[in-house]
Formats: sequence, structure tokens, C-alpha cells
Amino acid sequence: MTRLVQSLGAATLDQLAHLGRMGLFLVYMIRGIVKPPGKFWSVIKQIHFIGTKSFFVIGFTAAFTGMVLGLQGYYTLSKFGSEGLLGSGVALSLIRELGPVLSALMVTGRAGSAICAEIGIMRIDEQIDALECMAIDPYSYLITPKLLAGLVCLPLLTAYCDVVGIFGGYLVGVDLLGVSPGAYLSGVENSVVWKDVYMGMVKSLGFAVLMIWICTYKGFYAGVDDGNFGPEQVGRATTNAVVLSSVSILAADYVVTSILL
Amino acid sequence: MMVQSSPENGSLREGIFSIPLHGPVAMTTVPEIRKVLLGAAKKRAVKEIRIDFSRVSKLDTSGVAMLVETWRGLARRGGALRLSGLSENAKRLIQLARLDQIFEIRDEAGSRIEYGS
Amino acid sequence: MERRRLELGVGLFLVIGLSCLGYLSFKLGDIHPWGSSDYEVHARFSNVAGLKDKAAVTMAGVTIGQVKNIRLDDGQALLTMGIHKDVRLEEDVIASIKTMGIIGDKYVYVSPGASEEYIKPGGMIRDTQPPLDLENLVSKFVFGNVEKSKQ
Amino acid sequence: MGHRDLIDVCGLNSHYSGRQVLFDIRFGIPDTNITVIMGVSGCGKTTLLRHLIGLKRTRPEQIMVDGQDLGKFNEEEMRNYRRRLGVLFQSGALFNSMTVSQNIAVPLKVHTRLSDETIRIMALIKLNLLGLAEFGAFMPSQLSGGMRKRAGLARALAMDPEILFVDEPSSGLDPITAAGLDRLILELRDTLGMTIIVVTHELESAFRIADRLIVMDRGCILAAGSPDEIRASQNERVLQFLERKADTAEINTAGYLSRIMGNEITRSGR
Repeated sequence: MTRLVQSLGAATLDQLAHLGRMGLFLVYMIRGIVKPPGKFWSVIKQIHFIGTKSFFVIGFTAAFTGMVLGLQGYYTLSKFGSEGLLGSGVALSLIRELGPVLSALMVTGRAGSAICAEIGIMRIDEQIDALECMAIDPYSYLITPKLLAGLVCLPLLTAYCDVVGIFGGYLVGVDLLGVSPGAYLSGVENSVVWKDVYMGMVKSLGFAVLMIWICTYKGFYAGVDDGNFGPEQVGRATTNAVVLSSVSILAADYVVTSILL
Repeated sequence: MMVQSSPENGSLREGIFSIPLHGPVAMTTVPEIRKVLLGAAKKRAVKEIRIDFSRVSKLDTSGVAMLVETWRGLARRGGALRLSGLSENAKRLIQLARLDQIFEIRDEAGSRIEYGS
Repeated sequence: MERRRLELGVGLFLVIGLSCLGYLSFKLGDIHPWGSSDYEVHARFSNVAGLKDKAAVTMAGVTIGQVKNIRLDDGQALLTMGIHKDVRLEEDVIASIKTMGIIGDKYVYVSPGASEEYIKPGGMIRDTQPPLDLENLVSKFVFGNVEKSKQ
Repeated sequence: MGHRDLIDVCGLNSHYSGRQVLFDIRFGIPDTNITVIMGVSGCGKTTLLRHLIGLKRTRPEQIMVDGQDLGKFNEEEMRNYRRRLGVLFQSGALFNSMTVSQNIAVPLKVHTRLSDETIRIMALIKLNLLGLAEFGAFMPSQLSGGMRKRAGLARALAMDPEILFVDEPSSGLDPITAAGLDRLILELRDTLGMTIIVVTHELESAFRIADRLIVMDRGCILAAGSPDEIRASQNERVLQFLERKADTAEINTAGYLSRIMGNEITRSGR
């Protein structure tokens, strides 16, 4: 019995230590913004990696999501004879929820996993140690550029996702199912208010921080706890990072929505 | 730190630009010295650059790299770079970099005659 | 070469992303950083049941502006509408609230007037008609029996 | 040694998740000397190295650098200390997203205001020093293990460090390259006056370069001294190590048997 309580206590303390380390990691990551070295070019490179290269994935995701929304929305709304609301339905669900969440999830899958693996490899190959020994702050040099790039990319990708999705809904609703173009577009324009757009952007910024934070953290500490720096640790860290980021993004989505709505 | 090299005191006479350096010629000071040397190496009137190292306290790889750049600028126009007063360590560093062939290195005595007054 | 590709990729990404963001905020979100192209007109209704912000304001079926704000004022609903600059409303126009379709969106209908004078920006439409309470009507019509049976 | 040592390890104890791996290590590292730390794998020499370069936290009053306490360094002091260091890691630890030249340029770009051209020439000088002049534009993944290690050394030398730490310089290298590396290490000490600390288990190379040898075993120092002193040592383990005799497997038979029987036993003996 004492043993059970003891191991429970130990596990709790362990988790607390992890949380503390993760919090500290976030602090260092943010502190890196004001610390040298200059990071203009590394941020540009990361924007290229996180943003430009996610363009097609997000475009496809958004187009098909918009099309499905158009299809589903049409069949539901046509039961009430309100096909005219299709535009607002598609636009609102994209801008408020699906745009930010889908882009964040896609970016996590595409870029987050790669970021985690990249940093994990640097950890097991002693490259992070090498950075520290060159008196270069690994947070400022490695992690912060990714954070900044994520903060630039995700809102833009979200906006792009929204627009492409609305266009996809238009394609299905107007060209395929015969909703009048004017009704669709005016539905889009009249239902969306600034607050919806704003909420979507706030979400995407939050998701960017979450995703970069979790993915870089998992990579940074790949194998550290086990004291075993084998390649399998990178794989494990990457899987963990993607799962944890995705779940936290969905959870955070609920929290942000309930606060902002 | 010793006195910083003040490269303004270089002099140009009959196509020969002579400049004594002092203090460390190292990563912290090279950017400034480099400007002067490359500026001189670019001038058409300059046929030869002579650098006096006798009061240089330290030479590191960045200094050697700077000398290479200067030499390259001169060599394109057939000019020459002469170094004098190099300490034993500095000479070894240049030898280690396998660059002792391209610079004209004068020994201690020669340099004293050149820049004695 | 590689650097140029990088710059091009990032540049394109930023341009497309920013234009999407711009479309969302300026066209859909109605943010007007360079001043609005509308002028404001107010109207008082006894009841605006179901009218929402951003609902269209129309005249003869043409959209001439939109509802900007609805608030309670002295037991009545005070509407603020943004009307396009190039549309001038006569003093004696009548504003009423109508519905598109049966459960479609509510909108403000402004019937043309004949007066020589025009409403100034920030002015008031005097004559208003509250909406026909369609929901009430429909529910009476459809669910009437149900309610009766309940009682 | 008349003057004070550059680095003084005075009673270093170290733990890994509760298990003690270094026991009261004491030795000094004089400057412009090559100190070689030797021992079989797992004896704690890499851990010792990680303490010396500040990658593993050291408790106060266990390592002194220039009379300053490494265990009490704040961030700024640690950064200043590390700027004096060059470290070659076992794998070379090159950044694999950059070419070899870019790798060497990293510390220069971050810490100095030198122009790109100066940095390029400096990188080339260092590469030439290690016989890699033609490989500047290669990615680390295109190099062999030995070349990667040499490129790593070129990067460690990029800032002309005062103190050079080398982890297993010749492991995995062919004998000729290894001998070349040894000669270079000697040359660096002689021409640039570097203080060099080498961690290795290669006897031959250790005796070739060392001014001072430190033999470690199971987290303790077995012997320390000049190569001749070590050769003359009568310590059994040292002799065994020098003569490359395999460990005779007389390790605690009782414990082994009881483990086989599935009995949990407390650590016996050492």
C-alpha cells in the first residue's frame, strides 16, 4: 500500500518536473526573440519550409473540405428550402473552425513532424551539444526562428485555407447543384463579421505556438530522459510530438472558442 | 587589450603603401583593418603594400584571411604584398595555412632597416 | 540560385497569404482602414425580431447598404445603417423589415420617397414599419393544433 | 609544473539518474600541454569531458578554470568560457543541413563581424589544414566518417580556440589518417600554443601525443603522469589495459548464479 502511494507520488513529481521543463523551454524559446544571433535568414528559410511547402497540401485539404461542406450543406439546407444560406454556412464553418484547425493539423503532420525529427537528430548526433559548446544559444539559434516562422505562416495558411474552401463550396454549390451565384456570394459576404475572422486568426496564432512548442520540445529532449541516444528515440519523439500537438490543438480550439465566443 | 590598430597612419610613397599595425590583428579588429587594406589594394597608384607587424601582439586566422584578400586584390594587377616584423608564432601560423609561398615575408633585420626611423 | 528560389517561394507565399487575409478582413470582415464609403442613417422600430447585424438594406430590390448596429433605446430598437455614399434618401422614405423566403434572412426594405429634401448623414428615418411577425403566424398556422391539444 | 594549472579538477563526483559514474576525480590540466584521458569504454571519460565543457552540470568547487569555479558560472561566464573552447565530438556533430564550409562558418558568423569573404577564406584555411580543401561544398552526408570527423575538427578550430577538447579523435579512422590527425594535434600545440585535452582508448595514439596521461577505470583515476611514468606503472589494471588483455570473467559467480535463479540481489562488491 505504501509502495503504491509512493509510486503515485513519484510519478506525479516526475510529471511536474516534465511540465516545468516544458514551461522553461517555452520561456527560452520566446526569450530567443530578443537574443542574438540575428535570425532574418533562418526565419525566411523556415517560412519557406513551413509555409510555402505546405501550400499544396493545405490547398487540397481546403478545396475538398469546402466541397464536402457545400454538398452536405446543400442537402441539409434544401430540406428547408434555404439553399440561399449555403454560402454563409460554408464560410462561417470554415472561417471560425475548420480553417484554423485543419491548417494547423496539416502543418503539424507535414512540417511539425519534420521539425521534431530534425531537432531530434541534432540531439542524438550531439549537434545541439556542439552548438552549446560554440557558445551559441540553441534556443535562439534553432528554435526561435521556427516559432517566428510558425507565427507568420499559420495565419496566412489559415486565410488561404478559408478562401480556397469557400471557393470549393462555390464550385459544388453553384456549378454542380445550381445555387445562384449571387445568393452564395452574398451569403458569404453578409454573414461573416470581423469577429469571426479575428477569432480564426487568434486561433491560428495559438495553434502555431502550441505546435512549434510541442514539436521542438519533443525533438530537443529526444532520448534525454532515457539517456539513450539511438535513432529509434527520434522516431518515438516524432510520433509523440504529432499526437500530442494534434490533441492539444483540438483541445485548445475548444478552450479558445468558449472564451472568445 | 593593447592599443587598437589605427590604420589611418599608412603612407603612400612612390606606389608603395606602407602601414605599421599594432595591437592584436584578430577577429575583433580585422573588420576595420581590412577596409583600409582592401581600399589601398584597390587603388591604381598602389603597386605594393608593405605591412609592418613588429608591434602586433597577436595574429589569428582571420588576420591571415584578410592578408589573403589583400594579396589577391594586388596580385590581379601584378602588385605585391610584403610582410615584415612577423613574430615567430605568426610566421608559423602562416606556414600552417600553407600560405608562406604567396606572401613575401621579410626577416626581422630587413624590417628594421625599412621602418627604422 | 537556390537563394533566389527561396526568396521567390517565400515571396509568393506571403503575397497569396496576405491577399487571402486581406480578402477575409476587408471584404468579408468589413474593416475599412482608409475610411468608410458609407454614411450613417438611424431608424427606430418598435420591433426588429430576428434582424441581425450586417443584414442588407435594400431599395427596390437593390442593396444600398447594411445594418451596422442594433441596440435598445427607450424601449424601442434603434438601428444604425450604413448607406452607400452615392445613394441619397429622401426625407419621407419608409423603412420596414422583411424576410427573404419563409425562414430566410431578415432585411431592411426602404421604400422610395418623393420629398425634395434628403436625409443628412447621421440623420433619422422617421417612418418605419415593424416586421410582420411571421414566426408567430407560421407557428399558429403549423403548430396551432399542437398547442391547442396541450392546453 | 611551477604555475597553476589552467583547469583543475578537484574532487569531481558525478551521477546519472541516481547512479554514481565518477568518483572523486582529481587532476590538473596545465596549459599548452596535451592531456590524454584514457580508459576502456564506459569508464566515465566521456562524462568527465561533458563536465569539463559545461554540458553536464557540475556542483560547486569541483572544477576550477583559471581559479574560477565552473560550477558557479552564470550564463554569461559560461558563454565566455565556451568561446575559448573548441570541441570535437565523437561523431563530428556537423550540422547536416549545411555544407562543410557553412558548418565552419557558423561560429564565425554568430560571434564576429567578419565579412563573408574573410569567413570563406578562413574556412578554406581550416579545411586545407585538415586535408579537406576540395570538400568545402560537400554536404556532411556525402563524406565518409573519417572526413566528417576531420571536418568537425576544422569547425572546432574555426575560432582559433585556446583550449581544444577532442573526443575519440582516431576511432573509426584508418591508420594513416589517424596518424595525420595526431601530427596535427601536436602541431596545434606547438604553433598555436593550444591546450588540448584528448579522450581516447587508442593506446598507440595516446602515447604518441600525450604530455600527460590519465588512465581511468570504473569512474576512478587509476594512474596519472607522463607517458613514461604510466609505462612504468605496476598497477594491475593499468598493465592489463596497456597489454590489452581481456577481462577474465571471474566476476562474482555467486551473484550471477543467483540472478539466473531469478533472485533479486543487492549490488555486491563494487
